[in-house]
Amino acid sequence: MNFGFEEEQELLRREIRKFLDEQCPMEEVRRLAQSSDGYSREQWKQLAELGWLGLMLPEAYGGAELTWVDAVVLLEETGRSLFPSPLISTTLAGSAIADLGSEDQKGRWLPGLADGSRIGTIAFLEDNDVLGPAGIQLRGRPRGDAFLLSGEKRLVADVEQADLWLVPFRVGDPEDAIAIAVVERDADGASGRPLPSIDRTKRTGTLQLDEVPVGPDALLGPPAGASLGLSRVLDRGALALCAEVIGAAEAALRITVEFAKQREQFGHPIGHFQGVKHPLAEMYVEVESLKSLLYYAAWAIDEDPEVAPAAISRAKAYAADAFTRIGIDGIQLHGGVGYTLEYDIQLYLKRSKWARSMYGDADYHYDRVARARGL
Amino acid sequence: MNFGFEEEQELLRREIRKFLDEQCPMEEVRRLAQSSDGYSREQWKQLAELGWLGLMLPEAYGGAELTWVDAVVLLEETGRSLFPSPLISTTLAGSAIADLGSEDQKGRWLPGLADGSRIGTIAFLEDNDVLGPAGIQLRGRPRGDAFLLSGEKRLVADVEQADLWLVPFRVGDPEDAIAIAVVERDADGASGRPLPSIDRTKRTGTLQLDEVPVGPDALLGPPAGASLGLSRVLDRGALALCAEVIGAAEAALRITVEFAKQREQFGHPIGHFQGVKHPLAEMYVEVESLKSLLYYAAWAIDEDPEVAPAAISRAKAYAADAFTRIGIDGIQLHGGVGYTLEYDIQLYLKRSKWARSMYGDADYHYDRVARARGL
Amino acid sequence: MDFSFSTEEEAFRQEVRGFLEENLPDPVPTTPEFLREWNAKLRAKRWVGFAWPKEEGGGGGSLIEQYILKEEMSLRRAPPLGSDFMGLAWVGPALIRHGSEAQKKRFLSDILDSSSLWCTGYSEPDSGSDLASLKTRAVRDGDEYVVNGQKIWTSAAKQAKWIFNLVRTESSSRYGGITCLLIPMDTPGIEIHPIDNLSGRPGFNEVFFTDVRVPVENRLGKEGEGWRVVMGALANERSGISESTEMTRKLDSLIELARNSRKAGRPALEDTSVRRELAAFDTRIEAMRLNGMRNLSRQLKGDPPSSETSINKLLRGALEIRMAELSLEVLGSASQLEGPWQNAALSFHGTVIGGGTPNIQRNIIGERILGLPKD
Amino acid sequence: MDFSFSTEEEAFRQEVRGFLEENLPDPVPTTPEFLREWNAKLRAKRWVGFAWPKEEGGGGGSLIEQYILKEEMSLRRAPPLGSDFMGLAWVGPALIRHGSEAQKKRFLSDILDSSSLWCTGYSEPDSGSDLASLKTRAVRDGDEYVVNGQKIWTSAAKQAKWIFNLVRTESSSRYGGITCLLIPMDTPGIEIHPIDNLSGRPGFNEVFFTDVRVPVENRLGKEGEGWRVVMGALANERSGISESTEMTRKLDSLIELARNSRKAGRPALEDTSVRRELAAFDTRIEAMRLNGMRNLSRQLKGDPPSSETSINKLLRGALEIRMAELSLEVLGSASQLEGPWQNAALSFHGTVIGGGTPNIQRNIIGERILGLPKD
Repeated sequence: MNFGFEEEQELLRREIRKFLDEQCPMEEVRRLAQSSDGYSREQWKQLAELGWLGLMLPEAYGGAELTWVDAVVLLEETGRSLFPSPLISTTLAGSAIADLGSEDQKGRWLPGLADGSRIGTIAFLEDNDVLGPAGIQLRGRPRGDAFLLSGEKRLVADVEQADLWLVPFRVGDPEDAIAIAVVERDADGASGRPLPSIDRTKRTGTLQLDEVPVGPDALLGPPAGASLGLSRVLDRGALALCAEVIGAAEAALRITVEFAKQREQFGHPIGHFQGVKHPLAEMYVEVESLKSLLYYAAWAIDEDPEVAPAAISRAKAYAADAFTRIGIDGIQLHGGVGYTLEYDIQLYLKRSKWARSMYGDADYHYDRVARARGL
Repeated sequence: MNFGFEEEQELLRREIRKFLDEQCPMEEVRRLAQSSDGYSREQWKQLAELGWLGLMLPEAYGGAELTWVDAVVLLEETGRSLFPSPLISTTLAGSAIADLGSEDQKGRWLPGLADGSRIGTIAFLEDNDVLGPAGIQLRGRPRGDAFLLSGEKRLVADVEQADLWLVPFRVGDPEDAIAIAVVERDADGASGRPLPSIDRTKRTGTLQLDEVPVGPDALLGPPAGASLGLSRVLDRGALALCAEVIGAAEAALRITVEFAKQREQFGHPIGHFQGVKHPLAEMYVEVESLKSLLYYAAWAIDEDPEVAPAAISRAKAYAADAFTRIGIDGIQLHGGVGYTLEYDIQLYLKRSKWARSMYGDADYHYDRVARARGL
Repeated sequence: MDFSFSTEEEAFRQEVRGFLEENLPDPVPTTPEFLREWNAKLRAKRWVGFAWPKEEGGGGGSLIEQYILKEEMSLRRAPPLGSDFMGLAWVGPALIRHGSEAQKKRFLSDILDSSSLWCTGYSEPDSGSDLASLKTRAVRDGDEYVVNGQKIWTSAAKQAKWIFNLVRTESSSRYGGITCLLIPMDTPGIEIHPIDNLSGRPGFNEVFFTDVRVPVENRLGKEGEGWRVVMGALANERSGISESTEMTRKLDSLIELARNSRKAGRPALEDTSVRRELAAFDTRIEAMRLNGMRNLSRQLKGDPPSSETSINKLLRGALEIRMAELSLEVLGSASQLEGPWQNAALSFHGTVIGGGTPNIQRNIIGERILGLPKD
Repeated sequence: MDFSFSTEEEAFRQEVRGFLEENLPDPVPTTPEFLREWNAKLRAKRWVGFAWPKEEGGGGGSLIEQYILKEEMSLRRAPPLGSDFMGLAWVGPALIRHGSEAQKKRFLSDILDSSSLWCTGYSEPDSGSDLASLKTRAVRDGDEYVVNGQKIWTSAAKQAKWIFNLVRTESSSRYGGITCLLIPMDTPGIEIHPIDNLSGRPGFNEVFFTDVRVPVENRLGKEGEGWRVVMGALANERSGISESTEMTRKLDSLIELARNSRKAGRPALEDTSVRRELAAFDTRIEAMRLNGMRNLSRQLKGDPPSSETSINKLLRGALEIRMAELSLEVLGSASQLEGPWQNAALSFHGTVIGGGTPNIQRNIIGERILGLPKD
């Protein structure tokens, strides 16, 4: 038993930290947040060279074949830096293809995702805003052995940046009659339209589909067989997001603690007052507890998949509430300056607002925990 | 416009305060709480002589014909002292008879309630624990122009002390087909069985009815016509309870503030630390806000009855949450000694637990506010 | 207790309504021409500076009529009573109490005519909520003061013609060394730097003073009396009632949002916890309104204004945060996008952050009202 | 990261299960005879003092086996491992580190045999959470100390044979002036007064010392080393995992209560907010369990124990309060009566009140972990 990271993982963390500190300090984050691409192609290439884009992909397709625990290490650090990039989206797309795709499909798409030449994402939300298979109402209209897809997918992460859109759609009435198509950027009738995100370090938008044909070679697994795969990719999305939340929340805590040590009022650093000290202590409690919940969930994905969904839901529900509170308290404890563009705390507040509902909000995940508990 | 008490009301408050300080200091409260009667017959007689039992009853029947705002003054003070007595129950019973009863009935019962010779109460809860007309499932079985009542009423305040039980029962299927009977203590088949209350200064128990006959002269108003009357008496119960909550919550705050000024830790009175000072400030905010909500509701009963139900529900919902928190924070701020029988704060904690659900809990009343708001 | 209005007061309300009916189009225009005309009409009725003494050009109105006027204006969403907000709120009241005849003559009618625009110089970079720690120095040099230092969080500094500025004329006394100067914003040596708020829009400003020379006749009150000058103005009518009207409008919009949004596939308003939360908001806003009326009543009786407004500030602060959070919850995944609700959730109200942080309000209540020792 | 157990550890778990299967009837008997037998069997297996060194009579077990042992015992609701709770938790570990050979010989085997019973003298009336402010004096007189003073919150003082007592031997040094004495409870001059808790049942005790003479050989550690002696024992295995097992049991009962209660006429478990609250409890308890496992892992790696247990204390404190409140909500009006749930809601757990109040834990985290200045 060892509930901690291995030495190699600590090493990985130091490498990532070094890369981000050197390549993407906060000024660079701010610059990228205002850029039209929303990320740096140069940095993206470097990530690929360092092997971090295909971290969990099979070696045969250019990956490093590591585990979700390793991914957590990577994402904690990108979250800590608010590193702007389509990393989570691409990781999810790759993991779904590796899970569900044929050898042929893997050979077609995975190397490009691993070597940084292609970006992927998954378009899982529709107008009803219901997460998971039940929310997929877009129906594939059969034509021969292919389907035609028409409709709109909402709040698709990195929709404009992506070269591959994974598009779940409905092929029948039973809740689990779901297929997932891989739609390439240049497909006729498919187009991504960006929308301004509340957190400019995270890009999003709408995917428009107008009679887009998807043949059998574009479907991951047999038609009507991707329901479980969709649930799984959403779980992994929640996990990846929580890993970034840990890093971001810890950073928000750290900069607020530093501020509280320096800022003086009524003759004392404000961190001397319990009205400031105690909320900071509570933030610490929440960050540490979230780490425990999430590390266990990451371990479970690879080692005890049956408990993974509930473990992930616990982490995401807890993360949503905790990070929301950390964002608000962090900026409140900064006083007026937290309100200005100059201080970094506001960037973390925006991230907390974005992360609240992404891959399911607290209510959604607590409902899942309740079901898992037999309630 | 004057949102404050009149000079006569301030005078009334001083008189009540003087009476309670002299007749029922905390040692006496503790003694009565352990007694079998649960209150002092001697003090009850004095209350009658001072005119406080029939405060709002018509002068013709021995009352003082004052308003609910005056009643609030009285009950704030009894609440502050945790004065053990069937005052609220008797006030409600009297007010229901004055509202709904015939001249004959008023003449029969009101003078006894006003002069302290009889105690009244209302038995409004059944096994389903649903407040109001919809919860009344006990059906009167017609026999001639009378009804036979069989069943059980739960959590009847002062059930054993009372000489008159007001018993709402069902006479038909429509939700509002409710009658209220006045059952006298010596009626055949009726008996009150006390149960240990969490707050020994408040008595409660079960009313057992076994083929109890109630004739037309025992019914308040026409049969099937008392639904509105029942709702109204429950509203007034909630109002009366909130008035006591204000006094009790203010006392809990006061003794905790005194404790925080005296108790030293780490070289300071603990009230010096924001971790103690700030929860006390929040308690103050809640007590003052509850006062505003309740005073307005009391005024509305007499002067603007249409807005009264929502105003009362706002007060009771707020009171339930606020007093719960004040009870918990009060005892927590006392540290270990709050846990002992010796300090008074635990008596207020017990009152807060008792008051939570009495006359409807926060959920019940917020649901009513939502309906009043058209939600 | 009496919530009704006298015949004269009711007549005044009708007058205000009639005026609004006649002069305020729906929707309310926002053109400069309309606002100019509107201000002129209000001025003609002496409704700008409504409660200022008649001999100073004000309306000489009573507090209660002022309440009626503000309530009616707010209900119709009328523009503010006069456009020189800081002039009306701070400068005018201070001039009336402490100004020389020459100063009053020079400034008051411009404020009332909405032809001036004042800003205020209170906060400094290192003072935060601790206003009395200000460091901007003014040194007497013949008939002039020479001012050096920096102010922060100054609204409308770019547009303002004058600044109502607190400076330190003596360093040994914390409160006693502060003096109030009235300074034209075009005086050489004044520089203004806008501060971008977290949405990237300029909001507040920094104002730098370098050897700014101010004639002694521009001093308001005596040297070292600046704190009294400001606190006197602060104690002006501040019942906080109009704040509750503002919050009611926010709640109305939030209810509309919940009515038109879907949560997990169902209308958000059907979610029990959403409805209860909205009812709890309604209750707290009603508490704010009634707290304000109790304050007003105390002022009408001539009680000196105390720290009661801290209560509503704390209620409002908590409400602003909780209401913003509920709006995001109701928006669901769309909360990831920019939008009016989302931006509101980022732009904290002044009661939550900045000058009057909740912790300061809690200290005020704890120390001034409850008498707890200072931290 | 690895949550699996080695073959030897799994074998040990099987051994424990087999033992329980064979020796622990269901339901677990509570007779003194059974407990005596049970303790003898545990002792024979060296499971009492499981992680104590073998040469001191302990089991010499690993932390991880100890975790397995405690987990299995807790799951089967077995009685504690040995009955001299304070002896095992405090006195033994302190003796092993600081005791003379004679002291170890005299006390250790009695503790392991469950034939002794220790109580502890830490808190004093004026010390509260500030243990180091203790005032009970011990003055050296030849070969004896003469002890005068008072302890409070001492459990089992009436039954205990010995007290592990902290006294002040020097007043100038706060921590350095404290000494640890082992005193027979039947020494002349010791008086015990039970403290009634708020339910009217005796719980803790006050212990008075008047000229109590203690031989110098009963001093544990050097003079002035008492603080180190106690803190060393405190740093013993305290992962807090078994606390989470206890909380899981409480949650199970609460879920049963919700399953069998009706709220506003419907099963309470069907109320969305009740279900989500239960899921949130489940999540926080899981966080406690996993926090405990992370602590354990750190200890296994040899990291010195730090203040991590404060995290679980804060989580537990908040949970105890919220779970008690939910139980009352679910009980509905029956919460007005005495009963096990209601009494539990009055009897706060030690993490909520008393020695380790949440504010102290927040200070510990804020100051020792986050490095904020002391208040």
